[in-house]
Formats: sequence, structure tokens, C-alpha cells
Amino acid sequence: MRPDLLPVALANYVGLASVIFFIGVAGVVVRRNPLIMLMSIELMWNAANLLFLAFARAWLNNAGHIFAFLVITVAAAEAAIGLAIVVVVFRSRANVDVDEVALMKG
Amino acid sequence: MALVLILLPILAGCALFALPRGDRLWSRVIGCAVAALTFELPLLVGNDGAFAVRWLSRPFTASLHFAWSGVSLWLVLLLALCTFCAIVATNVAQTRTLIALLLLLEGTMMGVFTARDILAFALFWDLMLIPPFFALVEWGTHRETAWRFLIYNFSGGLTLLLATAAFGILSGSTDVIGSTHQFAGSWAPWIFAGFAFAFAVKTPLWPLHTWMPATYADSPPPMVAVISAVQSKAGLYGFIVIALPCLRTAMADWRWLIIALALVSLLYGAFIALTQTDTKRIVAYSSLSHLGLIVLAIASFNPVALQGAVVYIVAHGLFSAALFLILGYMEEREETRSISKLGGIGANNPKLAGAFTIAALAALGLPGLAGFAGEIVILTGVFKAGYLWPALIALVPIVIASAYMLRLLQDAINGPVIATLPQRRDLTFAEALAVAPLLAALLFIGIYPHAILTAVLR
Amino acid sequence: MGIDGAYPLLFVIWLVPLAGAIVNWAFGPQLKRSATIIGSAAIGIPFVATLMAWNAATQSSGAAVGAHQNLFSWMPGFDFGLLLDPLSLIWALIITGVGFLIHAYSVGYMWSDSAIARFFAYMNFFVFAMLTLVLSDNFVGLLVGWGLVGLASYFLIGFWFFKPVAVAAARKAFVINVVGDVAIMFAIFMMFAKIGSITFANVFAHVGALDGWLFWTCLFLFIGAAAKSAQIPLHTWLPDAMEGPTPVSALIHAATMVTAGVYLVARCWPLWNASHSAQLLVGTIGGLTALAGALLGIAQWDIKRILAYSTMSQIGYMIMGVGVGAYQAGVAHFFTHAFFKACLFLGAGIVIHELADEQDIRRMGGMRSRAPVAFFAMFAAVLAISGFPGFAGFFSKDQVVFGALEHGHPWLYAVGIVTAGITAYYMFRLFFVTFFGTYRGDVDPEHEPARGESHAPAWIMALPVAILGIFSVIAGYAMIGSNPPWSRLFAHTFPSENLPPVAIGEGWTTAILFVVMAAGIAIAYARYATPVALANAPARLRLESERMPAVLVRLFYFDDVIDWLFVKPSLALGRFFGSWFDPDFIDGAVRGLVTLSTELAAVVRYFQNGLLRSYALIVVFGAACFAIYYALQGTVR
Amino acid sequence: MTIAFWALAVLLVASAMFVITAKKPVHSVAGLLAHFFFLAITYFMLSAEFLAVIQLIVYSGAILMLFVFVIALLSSGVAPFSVGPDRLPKIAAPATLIVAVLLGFVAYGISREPIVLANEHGVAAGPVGAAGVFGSVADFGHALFTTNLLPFEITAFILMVAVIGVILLAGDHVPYVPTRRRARIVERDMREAIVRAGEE
Repeated sequence: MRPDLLPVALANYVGLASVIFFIGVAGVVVRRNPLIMLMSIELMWNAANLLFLAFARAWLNNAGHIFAFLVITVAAAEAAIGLAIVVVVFRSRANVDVDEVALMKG
Repeated sequence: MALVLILLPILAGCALFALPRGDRLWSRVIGCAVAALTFELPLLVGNDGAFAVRWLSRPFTASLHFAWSGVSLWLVLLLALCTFCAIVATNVAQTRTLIALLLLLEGTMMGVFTARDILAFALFWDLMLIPPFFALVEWGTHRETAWRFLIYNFSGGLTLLLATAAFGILSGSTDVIGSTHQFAGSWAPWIFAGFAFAFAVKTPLWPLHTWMPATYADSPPPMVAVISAVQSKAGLYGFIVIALPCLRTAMADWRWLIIALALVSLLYGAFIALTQTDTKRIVAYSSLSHLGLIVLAIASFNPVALQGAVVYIVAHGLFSAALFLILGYMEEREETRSISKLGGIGANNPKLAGAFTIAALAALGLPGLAGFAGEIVILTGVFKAGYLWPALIALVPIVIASAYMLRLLQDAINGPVIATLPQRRDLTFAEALAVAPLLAALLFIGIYPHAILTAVLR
Repeated sequence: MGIDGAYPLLFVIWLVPLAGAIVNWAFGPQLKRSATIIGSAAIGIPFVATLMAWNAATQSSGAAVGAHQNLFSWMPGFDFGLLLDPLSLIWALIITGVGFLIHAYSVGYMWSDSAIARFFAYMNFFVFAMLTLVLSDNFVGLLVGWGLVGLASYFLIGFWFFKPVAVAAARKAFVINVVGDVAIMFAIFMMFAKIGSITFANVFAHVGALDGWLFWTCLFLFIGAAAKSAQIPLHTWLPDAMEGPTPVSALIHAATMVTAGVYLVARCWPLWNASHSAQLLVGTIGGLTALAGALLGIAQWDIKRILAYSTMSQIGYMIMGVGVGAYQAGVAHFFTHAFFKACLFLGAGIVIHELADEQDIRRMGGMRSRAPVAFFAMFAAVLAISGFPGFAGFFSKDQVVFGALEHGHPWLYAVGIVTAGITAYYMFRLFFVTFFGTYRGDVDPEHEPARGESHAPAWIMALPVAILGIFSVIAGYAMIGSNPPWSRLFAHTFPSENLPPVAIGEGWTTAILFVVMAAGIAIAYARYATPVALANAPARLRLESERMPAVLVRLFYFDDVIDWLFVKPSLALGRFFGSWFDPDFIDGAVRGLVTLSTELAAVVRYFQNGLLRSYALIVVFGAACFAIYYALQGTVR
Repeated sequence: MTIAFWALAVLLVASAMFVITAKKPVHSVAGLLAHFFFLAITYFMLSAEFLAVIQLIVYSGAILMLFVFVIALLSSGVAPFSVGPDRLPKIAAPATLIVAVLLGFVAYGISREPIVLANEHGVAAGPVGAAGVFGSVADFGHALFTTNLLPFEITAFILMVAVIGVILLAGDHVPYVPTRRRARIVERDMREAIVRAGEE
């Protein structure tokens, strides 16, 4: 395979990434367990990363790699804080149903 | 020096909060001293006390430019006098706080009346709404009134600010009050509309007046004396120093609307005042009527009418401050504002009755008192400007004014003594001192109104 | 010494009453009854000064007699000054002269009232205001005086402020007078706009500049005059004003203030001379008022109200006189009327005082023996008002009635003659019912009159009445003769005109008037003073009050019509605006805005449900919208 | 390679579906682990060797372990993870599906447009790991520490902030005590609520 060619057409990567992304979205919207919601968010991060890498490969520009790297860092930070919030909420309310946490109701 | 007029009351007002909550003596002494100083200062300083520094350079030039001259001077003096009288008359549960608010009000309004830059004017315009708001929150009976006052007037402040910004951007500078700068162009009507809305709300002009009766009825008397006497003049002052000189063509295009609204205000306020039963509301609606006359004068574009308007601005300030203070005394004594429950107060309170009579007579335009001087000169000018019917219609409320003012006066102080009404002591020295300067000024201006005009025409 | 140019005594005449008012008002509680001395002196001194001015004026030779004094500039274009010319001198003489007598009388009348100092303060203030009115050299100054006399009248009508009736009457008087004030104001606008000045001299010099506005200027000036002088239809306040103390009625509501309208028309004679339609209007209103006042006088039983209607009627004569152009006749009638009407009121005051404030003539009778001074003085005054030859009213009324014919108004002439008959009838009715027969009331004759621990000496009330009674007889002679001081003064007031001779000469007019008057007196005598009538007086009077036509009892329905046309609609409008339109419509619109934003907020609030996942959904939806937008844009490109 | 891509695609979607459908969070974690593993392979196929390794180490090694720990921590409590009714509008799930499908098509459509495969700034592909070869560790490291040094440093800052945040949030500190004023308001609200309940 020529190094400047993708294994398959770029559109297939885009389609795959969007499918994974929306699976993540669906997870966030449908599930009420904050842990699974957080995992769904990770899915979305990764879908984005996949796109970064696919486009980087397509254009042979490693800026996409750098972005993916940054995304992983941010995702790590996000996961850490998200989990911390889950723990705090669980401590104060003894359950972690996100529907119960509705203080932002206007 | 004009900066002193603004900063001294504001700083003193803030400083008063350092006094203990229950303080009565020192806050009064400081308040009176500050108000008296602000009254004396423009008289002692020979020039117009100008102060100016550049404030903004882009997108348009604006300055912190303050001075008193012409109409400003009289409003400054009126404000200082009314504040002084209000502070002397202050006698509520938290005297210190109210006096502090009065001083803050005075300082911010000094800013409005001395500003030579529209942006500074607009800034102080919004600031001056805050002390009455807190007074309404603290002493009013309905929290709603305070919010209504604030929202209504701030929406005026918003259009004022927008119009100021548009004016600044299009004409390059907002430092135009007192200059001969004129602005015309396709945007001028919109800018004028923005200014006019703010001024009409504050004055108030029909149909933007509904915040007023409740506010006047609900505020503590010293505060309402200053609001009705001086703050309502901010709108008229704006018409005179901003709209009339700077947006002359736009205002000329809209003058029929303004005259129509002024006439409606005149009649409407008078008719309502005829049937109200709450003493303060009667005076509030009479204010609507009287201020309509001044708007009519301004909209007639006649120099004679404008002179009359200045006289009447001062006159109305004096008698409405006196009336509200006196109604406050009565409310405090008899614990009611309903005229059907009042009566016969004159029998035991000759000083109160005398003061009330003079104030009410000035309000109904008795010749020899200040109100008459303003009325006749305004209407002479309006008629001379060619407005036959407006001048004729504007005479009707004068007749009605005599009916409702006498109704208020007589129902309260004349007639048989009502048995269930506690007949309390007559005015104390401080209470009499609070209204005496107002009444003396009414008499002086009524006899010699030329004194005001020599300053205005200079 | 003439009084052309500056004249220092002018300030004495003008300001001394004000000083008296201020002193009495400020130190009333300390002065108590000493206020009577200050109060009377404050009028006596100006009276002496006025007499001196008159003396000086009669000796000046020039045709234009007058002192003029600039005061100050009130406003740019509004210069104030004082003017003492023959016309204002006549008024000033009556104001201070009759005023002084009434002040002296008041000392006795008000002696036992605790607020006597306040009374004298108001009375002095009134005299000051009235002098301001007549001494002003311009219309605005006149209007200032005009308003201030209205105020003084208001204070004095409502002097007994604990009486609700008095309070209501005071308010009514004031409001109707304000109608007049604003009318004069409007006339001033027209003069200022067209002529550019408000001084009499300038305005009268440029009457032509008013051109089309002339009639309207006259009309509005006359509305002012009508309100003050109780002319139809603005007269309804005058009878009610009788709620004030009797000296007030005598001074303000008979002798001086109510004649201010006559003064105004007489003062503005160049305007009226220039407008024939204005003359016709004023003359007609004056004639109608004279007739209506006389008719209403028939139906009254309250002694002061009868006098009030007769005042209205007599002022109608004066207005008719000055209206038709017989200015001198109108002013002459004012001059004589001041004496006999003040005399009538003060005499009635003595009677009222005697009977412990009883005012209904049906409960009087036989007062001849109980109040002899009042009887004789009032007899003279009644003859004078009826126009009995030789008495004061005869000269002036004759002039007025003949003047109407002379200036070409035969109908007004007829009205004047009929009214003279009715006047004689109702005045003698008053006189007979009050003074003849036997006493019909229930106040013990031996009882010490009126509420009084202490009394002023009786002469202090009797003497002014007697003096006025004498003047009721002799005042008319001031106007006859060719060169006595008085007639010189009158002669300089107005320019004389050469009028064409008329069908009925002045001698005939006098004769007709005498016959009509005699008929009036005869009817009154037949109805009230024959021995039979006197014997059955109570029953007859009761029958008469029962059979009185409703139209007279209800005063020609003027009060009802005014109430129905102006008062009720105003109140209804006020209630409509105040209790529905303002809170519900205008404020409703404002509150509608609030409701609208609240409703909008409720819609938005639905999305603000606090559910994390729903927020996520909204974010997704928003992202989708953006994506679709860009995708579509992409395909379009 | 095409076959490998499609196989990986199927596996990625399946594992992702498992993550969001699993009843127990710990199963989800397992699914996610598998997902990350397959993703790492995909990254390899895209010549992103370093990131593939990072993916395994950071995600699978660190972040997922964190999830496992939290699950373990919370499972020791007795309360269930989900209680009460689902308050999301009923329309949510179908809406998500529709939007997802729509966007999927859109994304697919966009990328079907011919994309010029440029090589302006990149480097030529070459043997794995060698410097100057696209996607190599050396290449990546060079880019990271030269051109993109500032963003790299900022990541450090972000991580530090995250650490501080976590400590503040979950750390064992003094619980939040409402001020007296607030307590009064709460008390008043409760009283009003009780009164209202009584009225109803």
C-alpha cells in the first residue's frame, strides 16, 4: 500500500466515527447512570480522536496527532473530575440518579 | 467646583452608614450641613464651577464635564433646598439610613443637573434611580412598587443610553450640553425618540405615568418630596438642554405628538385628581397635570414659554415638596391618608393648616405665588407661538386644579372636628423649619419671578 | 397740588392694609381684641390718604388726571406699576371709605368671636387685594388682585370653617371665580400676542391691532367680569357666599369685590367702544342678570339671600350701563350702590345680631322698635335702592336706564324699567316683613342679644349704619351740578359723547320709573303691610312659601344645570379614568407586557428542567442544526 | 486491509453498543476496554503508533481503572444507581435516534466530496518508528516539543487544575454549612410548603 493512501476511503472513517459518536450521545441521553454517561462521553471523545487521526493520515499532517493527544489529556481530566462529582453527589444524596440532581431547574 | 456638588453628598451619604443604626442627631446635623453647603456653594462661587476631563476617545469623545449655569443653576439650588428641607423633616424609624439615601440621591442628581456631557448625564440618570428604590424597599408597603419604579425608569434609562451611544457615534462627541451643537440626519428622529421616551417616563407624561402614583404614595415623605419636586424635573431638564437644542429638527417634527400627550396629561391628571381619595395620590395626579403644562411649554418652541417653563419647574418643585412634606406630617399624626377620614385639623393645628393652605394655593396657581407666574408666562408664550387651542384647553385644568386642591385642603383641615380622629400637636419647630424655606421661596418667586429669569437668560 | 406723575401717598394707600393684615395674622393670638384697632386703622389711614389724593386730583387742571408709579419688572415684557386715575380713585374711595365703616362695624359684630384677629387680618388683606386690583396699571397686576380678592373672599366665606355649608360655599365661590381668572388670563394672552404689552395705556392705544380678536378679547374679559360680579350664568356662588359673617357680605359681596367686573368693563371702555357686538353681549347679560336677580329676590326668605339677589340685580344694572356704553352711569350706580347696599347689609346684621343669628324674615317682624337705628337707616337705603326720587339710587339708576335707550337698546331700557318695579316690590317686602307687625320668632326680647359675655358698645355698630344711611340719601347729589369737585372727577373719567336725541326724553324716563316703582311699593304694601296682612302675617307668609313657583324656588335651575353639565361629567370622567382607565387599561397594557414576558419565560422554563440529560439532548439538537445548515450550504455550493 | 477495517468497524460499533446497553457499569467498563483495544488497532492502521500506545496506556490503563475504582467504591453502598421514574421527555430516545441518523448521513455525505489529499506540510511515510516518517514516535515527539510546545505545557496546567479540582471536590473537608440567613429562608420555605400542603 502506498504510504500516502488510506487503507479504505476517508468517508468510511467519517461514517464509523459518527456512528460511534452517536452511540455515545445516545448513551448520555438515555442512560441515567452517571458512570455509564461518563463512559459514553469517553466514547464521543474517542470518535473525535478517530476522525483527527483519519484526517491526519489522509492529509499526512501530524497536527491531528497533536490534537488527539490533547484530547486524550483533556478527556483524562474530564473523567477525573466527572468521577469526583459522582462521588460527591453519591456521598450527599446516597444515590446517583442524575434525574434526582435537578437543582438547575429554572 | 461642580465635582464637589456631586461628590460631597455621595461621600457624606456613604459615611453616614458608618454611624450606628439608631443614630438620629448626628446624621441630621451632617445631612443638613452638607445640603446647606451644596446650596451655598453655587451662590458663593462666582463662576459656573466648570470641571472637565477627557473620559472616552473612541468610539466617540466624551468628557466628565460638569458645570452649573442657566437652567442648571436653578435646578441645583432647588435640589439642594429640597434636600435640606427633606432632611430636616426626616423622622422615620431609621433616620440615619433615610438621610444617607437622601444624600446619595442628591449627589447623583447633582450629577444629572450639572453634567455637560450626555454620557455623564445618562450615567447619573441611572444612578439617581437607585436611592429611591432602596427607600421604597425599606419603607414602602408593597415591594412591587419598588420594582415597578425601578424597571419602568430603567427602561427609560436604557433607551437614553442607546440614544446617547447612537448620538455619540454619529456626531462624534457627547460633550454637547450647553453648546450650540445641533444634530440632524436620518437617525435624528430615532435618537430623539430614545431620549424622549426616557424623559417622558421620568416626567412622567401620559401614558407612561402609571408607576408614579404608587411610588409617590408609598415612599417615605422626605424621599417623595425630593423625587416629585426635583427628580421628575430631570426629564424636563433633559428636554430643555438636550432634546430642544441638540435635536431641534427632530423635536420640531414630533412636536404635535408631544403637545397632544402634554394636553392629555394635563386634563387626565386633573380629572383623576378630582376623584381620588388618597391625599398623596391626589397630589401625585396633580403633578401629572402640572408637569404636562411644562412639557407643553417646551414643545411650543417659544422663548417666552420656555422662560415660563423654568419658573414653573422651580415653582412646582417648591410646592410639591412642601405639599408632600405636609401630607407626610398629616399622615404621621392622623395615621390615615384617606381624605374621607380626615377633617377639622385646622381647628387645633393652625400652623399645619396655614402651611398646607399656602402650599395648596400655590399649587392651584393663586396669583402672587410662584405657580401663577409660571402658568401665565407659559401660556402666554404658548399662545404667542400660535397654539390657540392648546392654550385654551390648558386653561381648563387650572379650574379643575382649584377644585381638587380645595377639596384636598378643605376636607383635611376644614369642616367639623372628626371625633374619631386623634387631634395631635401642631407642627414642631423642626417640622415648621422644613417647610418654611419652601413657602418663603414660593412667595418670593411669585412676587418677583424675574429673579430666576435673569439667571436663565444670561 | 395736582397728582400728575409720581405720588408718594400711593404706597400708603396700597400697602398699609397689607401691613395691617400681616401684623394681625402673625400676632393674632397675642393681639386678641386689640387687633380691631390695628385692623381699622390700617383701613382708616389709606382712607385719609385717598381723600387727600382726591382733594389733590380735583385741583389739577389738566384733562388727564392721574398718578403713575412704576414698580418693577415682573417678567420680561410684564412691567408692574400703580395707576391712580379718576376711575381707580372712585373705587379706592369706596373701598377704603365704606371699608373703614364696615371695619368699625365689625368690631362690634365680631366682638365675641375668638378668632377676631384672624377676621381682621383677612379683611385687611381683602382691602389690600382690592386696592391692588384697582390701582394696577396693567392687566396682569389686575389679575393678581383679581385672584387675591377671590382668595380673601374664599377665606372670609369660609371664616367659620367648622360649618360644612360655609366650607362648601367658599369652595364654590373660589372655583367659579377661577373660571373668571383663567378667562381673563386668556384675554391677556390675546393682548400680549397681538399688541405685545399688558399695560392699559399700551393696549388701549393699540386697540386696532387686535382686529379680528377684539370681540374674543372682550368676551373673555367679560367672562372674568361675570364670574366676579355674579352675572348670569356664573352668579350661583353669590347667594351661597352669604354663609360668611355679615360684615363680609357687606364689604366684599355687596360694596366692593363683586363690582370688580364693573370696574374691569369700565376700565377697558376703549375695547368695548371698538366692538359693538361685545357691547350688545355685555349689555344683554347685564340686563338679564338684573331681571333674574330681581325675580329670584321675590322668592327668598333669608334676609341675606334677598340682599344677595338684589346685589346681583343691581350689579346687573351697572354691567348693563357700562355694557351699553353709558360708562359713567354704570360707575355712578356703583358709587351709590356701595353706600345703600352696605347700609342694608349692616342693618340686616344688626337685626340678625339682635335675634341670635336668625336670618329667616318669616321669623322676624316688628323689628322697628327693637332696632330703631337699623329701621331708619334701612328705610333710607330701601328707598335709595328702589330709586325713590331724591335718594341716591334715583340718580344713578335713572342714568343707567336712560343710557340704555340713549345708546340704542330699547329692550334693555324696558328690562331696566320692569326690574326697577320688581326691585321696589321685593325690597319693600323685605322691609315690611322684617320691621312691621309683631315679632314672630322665639328669641326673648328682654334677653341680652347674641352670644356674649362681653360687648362692644352698641354705638360702634349703630354709627357706621347711620353714616351709611345718610350717604344713601346724599350720595346722589355728588353727580349733579356742573362744577363741584365730584362731578369734575366723574367728568374726567370717560370722554363725553354727543348722542342723538331719543324719542323718550330723560324727564319721561324718570316719570315712568317713578310710576313703576310706586306700583311695586304699593303691591308690597298691599300684600304685607296693610293692617289685615299684618294681623294674619304668619299664616299668609306660610301660604306664600307653599305657593311659591318651583322655578323661582329652584333658582331658575342654574345650579342644577351647572351641576349636570360640568360638575357631574367631570366627576364621572375622573372616576372613569381613576378607577378603570388608569389602573386597568393603561396600566393593564404595561402589566400585559409583564405577563407576556412571564409567559415567554414559562416556555423557556420548560427546557430549563434541571435534567442533565435533557440539556445534553438540546446541545445535540443545536449541534445538529448547525451541522445541517452547513451541510445544506455545502450542497448548494 | 479493507477487510480488517470493516471487521474492526463492526467490533467497534458492537462494543460501543454494549457499553451503553449494559445493565451493570462494570460490564460497561469491560465493553469500553474492548472498544479502546480495537480503537488502538485502528490507530495503528492509520500510522499513529504513538497515539495507539497512549490510547492503551492512558485510557485503558488509567482512566478505565479510575472508573473501576469508583464503581467499586459506590457499589459498597446499598442504594441503587437508578431510582424513580425516568423524567426525560418520552420523545428523547427517538429524537436522538433520528438526529443521529440524520447527522450520520450528513457526515457521510460531506466526506464523500472529493478531498484533495495534500502533503504539503507533512512528511513522507516510511518505516515504523523512524524519524522523519509520518506517524512515527520520533516524528510525533518532534512536533510536540517544537511547534506545539505551548499547547503541551498547557495540558500540564489543565491536568494540574483537574487534580486540584478533584481534591477540592471529593477531598475530605469541612462540609458546607449554610449561613443563618440561608437557614432561615430554608426554614421559611419548608413552613410555607407544609402550610400549602395542609391547605391542599
